[in-house]
Amino acid sequence: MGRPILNIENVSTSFRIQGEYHAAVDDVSLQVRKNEVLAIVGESGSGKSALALSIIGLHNMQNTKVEGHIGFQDRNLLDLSLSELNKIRGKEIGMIFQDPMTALNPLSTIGAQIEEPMKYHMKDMSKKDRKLHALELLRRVGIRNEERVYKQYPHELSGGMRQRVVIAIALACDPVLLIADEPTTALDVTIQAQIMDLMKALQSEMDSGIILITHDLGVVAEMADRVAVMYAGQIVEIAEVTKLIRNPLHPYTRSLLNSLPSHTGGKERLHVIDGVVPGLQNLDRTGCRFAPRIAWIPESAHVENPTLEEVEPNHFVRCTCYKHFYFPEEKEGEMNDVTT
Amino acid sequence: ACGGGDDEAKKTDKDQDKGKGKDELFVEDVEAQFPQTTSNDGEVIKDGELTVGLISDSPFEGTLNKVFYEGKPDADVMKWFDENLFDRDGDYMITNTGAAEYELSEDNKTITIKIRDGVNWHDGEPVKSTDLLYSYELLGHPEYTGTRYTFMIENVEGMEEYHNGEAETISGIEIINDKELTITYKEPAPSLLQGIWDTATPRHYVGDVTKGELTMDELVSSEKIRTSPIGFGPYKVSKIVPGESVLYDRNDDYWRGEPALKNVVLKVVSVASAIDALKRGDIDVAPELPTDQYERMVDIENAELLATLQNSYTYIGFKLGKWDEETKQNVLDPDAKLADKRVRQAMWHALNNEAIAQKFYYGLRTPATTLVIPFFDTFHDASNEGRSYDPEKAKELLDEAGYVDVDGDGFREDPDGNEFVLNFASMSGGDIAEPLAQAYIQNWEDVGLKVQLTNGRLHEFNSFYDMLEKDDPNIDIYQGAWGTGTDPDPEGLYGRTAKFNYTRYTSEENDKLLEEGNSPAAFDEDFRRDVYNKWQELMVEDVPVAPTLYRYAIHGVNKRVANYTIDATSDLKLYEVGVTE
Amino acid sequence: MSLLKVNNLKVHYPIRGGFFRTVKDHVRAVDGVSFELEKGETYGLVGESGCGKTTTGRAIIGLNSVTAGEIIFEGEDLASLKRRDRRKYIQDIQMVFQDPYSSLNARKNVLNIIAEPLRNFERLSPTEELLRVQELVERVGLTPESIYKYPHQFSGGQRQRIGIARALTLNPKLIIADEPVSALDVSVQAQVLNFMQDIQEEFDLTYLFISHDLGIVRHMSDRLGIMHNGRLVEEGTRDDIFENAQHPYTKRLLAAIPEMEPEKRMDKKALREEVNRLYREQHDAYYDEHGRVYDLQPLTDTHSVALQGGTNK
Amino acid sequence: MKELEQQLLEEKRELMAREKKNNPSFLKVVWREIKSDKVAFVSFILLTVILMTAYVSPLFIDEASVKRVDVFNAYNSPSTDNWLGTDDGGRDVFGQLMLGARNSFTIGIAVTLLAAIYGLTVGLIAGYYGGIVDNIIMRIIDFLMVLPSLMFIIVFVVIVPDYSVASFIFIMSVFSWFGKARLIRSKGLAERELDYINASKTLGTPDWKIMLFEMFPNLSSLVIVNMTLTLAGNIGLETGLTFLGFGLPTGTPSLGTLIALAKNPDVISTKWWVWLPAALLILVMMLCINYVGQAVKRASDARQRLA
Amino acid sequence: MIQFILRRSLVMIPQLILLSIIIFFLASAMPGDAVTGAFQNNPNVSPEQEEKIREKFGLNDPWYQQYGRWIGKAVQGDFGMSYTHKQPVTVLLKDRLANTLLLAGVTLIVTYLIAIPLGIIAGRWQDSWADKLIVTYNYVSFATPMFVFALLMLFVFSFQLGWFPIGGSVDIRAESGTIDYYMSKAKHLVLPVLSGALLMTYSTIQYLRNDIIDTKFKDFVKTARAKGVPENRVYTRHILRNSLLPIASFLGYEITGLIGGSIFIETIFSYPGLGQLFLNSIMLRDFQVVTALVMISGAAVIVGTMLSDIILSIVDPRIRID
Ligand SMILES: Nc1ncnc2c1ncn2[C@@H]1O[C@H](COP(=O)(O)OP(=O)(O)OP(=O)(O)O)[C@@H](O)[C@H]1O
Ligand SMILES: Nc1ncnc2c1ncn2[C@@H]1O[C@H](COP(=O)(O)OP(=O)(O)OP(=O)(O)O)[C@@H](O)[C@H]1O
Ligand SMILES: [Mg+2]
Ligand SMILES: [Mg+2]
Repeated sequence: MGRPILNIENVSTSFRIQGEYHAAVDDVSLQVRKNEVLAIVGESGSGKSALALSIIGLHNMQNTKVEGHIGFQDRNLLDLSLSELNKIRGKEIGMIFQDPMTALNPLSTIGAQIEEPMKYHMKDMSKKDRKLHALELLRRVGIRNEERVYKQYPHELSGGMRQRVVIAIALACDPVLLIADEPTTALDVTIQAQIMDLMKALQSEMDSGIILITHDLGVVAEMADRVAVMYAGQIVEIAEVTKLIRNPLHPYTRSLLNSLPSHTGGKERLHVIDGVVPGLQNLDRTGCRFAPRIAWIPESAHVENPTLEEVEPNHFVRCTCYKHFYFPEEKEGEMNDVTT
Repeated sequence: ACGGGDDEAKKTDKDQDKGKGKDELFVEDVEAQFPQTTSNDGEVIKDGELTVGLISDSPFEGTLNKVFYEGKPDADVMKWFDENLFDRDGDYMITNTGAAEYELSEDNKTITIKIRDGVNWHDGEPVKSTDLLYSYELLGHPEYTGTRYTFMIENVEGMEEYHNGEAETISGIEIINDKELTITYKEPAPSLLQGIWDTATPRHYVGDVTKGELTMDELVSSEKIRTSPIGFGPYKVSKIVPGESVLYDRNDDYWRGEPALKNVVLKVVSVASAIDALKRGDIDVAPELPTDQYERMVDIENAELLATLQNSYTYIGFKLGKWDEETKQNVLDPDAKLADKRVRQAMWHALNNEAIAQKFYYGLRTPATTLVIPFFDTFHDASNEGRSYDPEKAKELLDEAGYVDVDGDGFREDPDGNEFVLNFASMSGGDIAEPLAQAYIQNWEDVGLKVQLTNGRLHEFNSFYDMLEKDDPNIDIYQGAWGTGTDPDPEGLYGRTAKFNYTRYTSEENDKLLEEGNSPAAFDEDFRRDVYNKWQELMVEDVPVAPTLYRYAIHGVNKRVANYTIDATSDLKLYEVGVTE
Repeated sequence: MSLLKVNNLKVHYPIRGGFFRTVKDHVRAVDGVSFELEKGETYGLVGESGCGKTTTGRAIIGLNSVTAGEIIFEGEDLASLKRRDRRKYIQDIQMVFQDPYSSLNARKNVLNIIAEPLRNFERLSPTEELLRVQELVERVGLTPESIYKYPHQFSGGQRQRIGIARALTLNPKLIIADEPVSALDVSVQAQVLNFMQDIQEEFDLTYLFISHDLGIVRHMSDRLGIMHNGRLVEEGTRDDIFENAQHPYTKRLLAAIPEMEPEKRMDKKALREEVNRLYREQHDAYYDEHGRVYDLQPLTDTHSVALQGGTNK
Repeated sequence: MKELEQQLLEEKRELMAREKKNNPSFLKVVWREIKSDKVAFVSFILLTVILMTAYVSPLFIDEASVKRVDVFNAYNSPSTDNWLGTDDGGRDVFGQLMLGARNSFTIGIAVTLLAAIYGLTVGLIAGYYGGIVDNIIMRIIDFLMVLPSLMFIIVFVVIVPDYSVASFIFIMSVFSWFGKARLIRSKGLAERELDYINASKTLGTPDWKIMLFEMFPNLSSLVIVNMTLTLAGNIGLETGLTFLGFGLPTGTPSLGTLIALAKNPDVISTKWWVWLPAALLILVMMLCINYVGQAVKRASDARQRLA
Repeated sequence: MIQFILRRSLVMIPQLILLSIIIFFLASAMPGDAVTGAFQNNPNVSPEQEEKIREKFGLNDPWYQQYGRWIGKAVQGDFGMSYTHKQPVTVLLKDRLANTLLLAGVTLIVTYLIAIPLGIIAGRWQDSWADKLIVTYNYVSFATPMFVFALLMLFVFSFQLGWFPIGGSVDIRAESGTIDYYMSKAKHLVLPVLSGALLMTYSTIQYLRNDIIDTKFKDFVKTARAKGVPENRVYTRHILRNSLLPIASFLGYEITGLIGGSIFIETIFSYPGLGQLFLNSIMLRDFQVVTALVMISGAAVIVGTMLSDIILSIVDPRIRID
């Protein structure tokens, strides 16, 4: 594990809804190290994208407020002016968006879109060099007929190809940090596997850090070094991937893992997490935020102001309720007490 | 003026206090207040230039030939480069002072026309008798589709045969030599002296249709008529921007002498901008300024206003019968709603034309009295006062005729006690049209007659005449206007066989007077005047139509312009118009 | 006799082009697919995006017109029926749609949504209707008062259940479920899948379960068909496919399932590369010169694979 | 049974009421949106005031006397008798302004509504059926869009036998639905791909019912937005026609008639009271409708809402 | 491309034929004909002569017969004679068409020159004071009747200030072909063009603004920003090009507006063009001209939409025409 390249401290991101600000990311602290893939998992609406956009400063600032400290290369990204930020975006931090269908400008050629970040960040590059580099990038992301693709338009490519192009754009200037917001969700199983393999291969080539946002635990298991589980704007558990999958502690993490059909194989019943992720406006911001969805364990199991506690080296969990958690279909006595 | 009721009177009084300014504008006596000739008596400078406005909301069409043109704007363009062969006097009778002289035969059937020497087309060719003949040949040509194959043309001997393609030539026109010809008419008519066709067409220049050099269609659309026409008038066309402007050069070879100006520019100016263009000096002459903007004319400092009577009048017509297609005659319908002439008389008396002339037109229109308009100075009976505004008289007449209000709704019923509603058709167009129609309806309402607009709306020009022509049963009364031309003979509008006699009024007395008015005896002016006085009287008695307004045209002329006149009796000629600075 | 027998089904979409926009070619979305569904079983239809799964489902229920082939439902060939005559089968075949957001009319409340088929086929008094709907709503695990709520007030899983309730109103025999959970979060997926299994027994339903997620299909289906390019490449029981896949395409699909053991991820990657290599190498043995899949050849009673040697219709 | 029914119905009513509160109708949302936008709110109030005045004041205005021509009082400048002076026929401009605002607004609304009905019918059919039906309808609409509508309106105004406000409205509306139909059709085409339409089809709902009760409600906010925005345009519509001489039938006071008097330069320069108030009134009404329309538009799109 | 143009042109033919049939039918429904008006001012012509001319022009025949004759000639490029102008319609239209094309063309260009920058500013700085100002201008321009505005322009800039001529298309003294001539033409164009353009910006500004606001939040714009593209470039390279597409697709219908507007503008500025001609021809029932004009404007709209399709296909790689 390398040194931290991104240091997120107490970041909160709030959106203005009907005149009032509501935090979608609530006091999140994280570190991303060199050479590491940090996965952020969680259900839809848990604040993953909001966090990612806060890092790269892409929120519509008219109704968004980002507070806290995002340390990157000794600077707080939140203090930078737009033009300073623009020097970092695309060069030091690359971003991959979820939907490759909409992430590319329909009117520009693939080549032009890949070269664009070079134009602004590597000003001494000649036109020819840029093209060579773009072709090189296309090859690197596994596109074989790169000369042709270079001249093509996004609509002429399949989803998987486009996602490769999006990745190529993010890699254009060899970023130190790569943020991938659900890079495979919109893709087919086979394509997803290809993209996962591609990213893994790329990561071993580069020594950058990657933030991988996803809700698919399978992808996490295949890709991540460390995993942060987010629920309702907070990180509820964070650990190395093996540890997290082998020994998940937080009830939310365990429920997620348990509801995967591929996990169980047969036709038996799957675990169901009651209720839904609360919306920003009707989120109860006191106590354990997951408590309403595990109503069968006693109130007393939760602490009042749960914080992330390091229960094992490098394994952090929020709230103490995990000590009392058992699945309702299991009998109370059989609850697997991992902490002991 | 006086109001119909007490309310009205009060209102009027009040109004007069505050509306002083406007009342001062009112023109009491147009003739006295406005000259007909410019007053500038300075020395005309040599090689001056004059800009003339052509006040029109549409471009001129550019059919620059008297035989073929349709729109008045084209006539305004032609007048600077082409002339009629004859000059005319105050009664629009031909004289012998123009480019040609005439002599009438004993039986008044044949006229001998002799073109002066030295009258040359702009290309230097002399104007020949065959050029005049050519106009006749074109007018009567079977292929001719214009509107000038009039009674005066038809009346030429042999014209009908020629027109129907039965004869090669017009037997009634005889070329005596290059400069002289005679025209013989089927019937002698005094209208001849006003209505004779006397413009020539440069046969050598435009090409000869009768010899098959070109077809009629080719002739009409020829450049030689549209963009480079010639005439023998004081100025030559130098350049035309189609539809919008014309540049004329002096015609040094003009037969009357050297024209005063070096150039004349004529350009189309929209009605809305006319007054300002005159004020700004963009144009020196603005013929026919819009009278409804009189308020803005009075304070023009750099220009003088001239006024003259126009040869047209407006009237209210009463539908009295039908056109019989079989006999080609107008037939009275004894059951027509307005068959009782007392009702018609009453309706005329009810019209407050004085107020309308004053308030809508600032006195630039005057209440009409008879159907021979004062434009025809000699034949208009100035002593006949027509039927002036007199609502009391109108009510009396209606009572007398048995039209009284029996059911107390404020409107009169007919003698049988049935509801009496009249449908009034009026044309749209112009700002005033709508309030004017309303004003008339109210005038009639004031004497207890219920009148409503036909189909509840004003009618656009074509629809209006279409309905009139077809004797649409939805029209009982209508407001129309006639242009009289320069011939006082009203036969074409009020005769038994005149299709334009939209009221379909006929009477034997009328037939008799109209015939007499254009009989050989009428070559005697006194006789003719007498007949027309009687006819005017008859019309005031029978009231097939109630003439409403005579119109004045206002010309604005820059003060630097001299010798400009709109006076028909004046000796000043167009070529003398000049500028003094 | 099987409940549904699809026989050499073809659905082609025309491609227009040229001067007069005439039909130039066809997209062979479904190009000769045959399978049977026994009463009470769940048949999974798997394949990558665009392989024609949805089109097959839509053709069976009549949303797409059939180019050729037979759809024999309880002995009647639906494909040859006129639209009006199909109406009486509408009650027996119902569909659950992929996107729980767009499949419910946002302007209607749950009562009106669920009662829609009732109003089309049965004349019930408002009270009867209300009772029926309430019963159904309760059956799918929603509170009775939710019938006056609007779709946007429900979570994705709840909405999907409303969609299922609507499909159940007419007591259908066959339900075509087109990716019923792929738009849902993992946690919610489980809800719906469990529920679908529950009602299958209760209502004696037959499912045609369409999905591209092998994990889910494995969880749900008794038998599976793997589709590729509009045709079936392999068909068999769950074990046939998952334990003994034959066709390289099937193998590729299986290899794409993410590995849940982080330690084995490198092995998995290697396996994928291996499978891909195989797929490329064996391509000609399993696809004809036009890249078309061969006809299915039975391997065992339950297991068939598309192999060279079958007649290519 | 009876009791049960009674009970159920009662329950139903109660629940409905509760849910209604939780589910604000589109109108409520619009109102909220208007309230939260100052400009829109002021516009709304102003518009209400204008319309109230325009619709209520005719009850106090003697229409006949306003329409009565009084040649002696033509073009009086504003005074205590005639707040806004008189027009060419000596008629009170203020009275005409009020009657005119009412007429113009009524006509604008009627034209908008009629056009919306035609547009909706055609657009829904084309959008719902798609394919060949859509193709044919769109070819027809393409053709209709080629028609120079101003020219055609003029022709129709001339030939219609009994010209009245009703026929004016009809003629105008006949030429103003093409765009709407296209709009609805394109949204309809998108909508028809959505599964709730497919669901209805598989549930055996007849096509017309799907169009009317499924598709239409989902397009309604679009229609409402489009209508508010075109309403503004339609109010100004007759002005131009009146200028050309093809406006409303005689004796129907309208804002257009007053404004068209301005074609006389005399009126435009020295008699401002004849045309300017009407022009300003149209301007203000259109501005208000537009600002309110913007709020309506925002209300229809949750992403843009301010409130 | 060529195929596309050919196909669209072929489609145009039945459209134009249908259009002409409708015109003929409507013409027959209108009261009066060309002859009625012409003779109304001439009571000295016998009704027989009037009838004869009507006969000659075939005006008494049923409309479909008249149409048959007309279409027969029209396919040979002969659109008949204008009754009022006494010349072939084709000749008559030539001058006017050139004038109108100039006026309309320049107006369209100026409209875009005004509208596009304003639309961009309003969309980019949404809710700023500049945006509010532009939006207000937009509504005002939408609400202002064109003829009132044109008259006011004429009043202020011609009558009061005397900067521009009061009407016409060119000074008669300017020698055709000289610089003076073109200057004069330009000077005559200023007011009519501005009167039209300043009011016609409405839809362009409106659409551009809305589209920019929409596009601003699209994913590919986010991608561009994430690349570190400076804000100005994000607008010029990414947002604007996408937002101009709908504007291009409205080109055809913008032409309809121009044609309608020309009627007002040409009347007020005494500009001899087609708009005026149309109005007069309707009044005088000169249907040969009316038909030709409607066909021209129809064709203009069709060509306009075709043009916008071609532009779109060039700008937007997703659209292919063949
Ligand atoms: N621009 C915004 N304005 C208001 N609320 C927002 C905005 N963007 C996101 N939210 C809300 O913030 C919360 C977190 O959203 P976010 O997009 O970060 O979720 P996510 O974890 O990325 O979910 P998904 O898996 O669906 O992408 C959600 O409740 C969402 O509704
Ligand atoms: N209306 C249509 N017109 C033309 N082609 C179509 C149409 N609908 C579908 N297709 C094509 O038919 C093929 C099969 O589509 P289908 O939707 O059945 O695939 P699918 O397997 O359900 O994919 P997905 O998993 O993405 O839903 C695809 O190539 C698709 O592009
Ligand atoms: Mg997200
Ligand atoms: Mg599908």
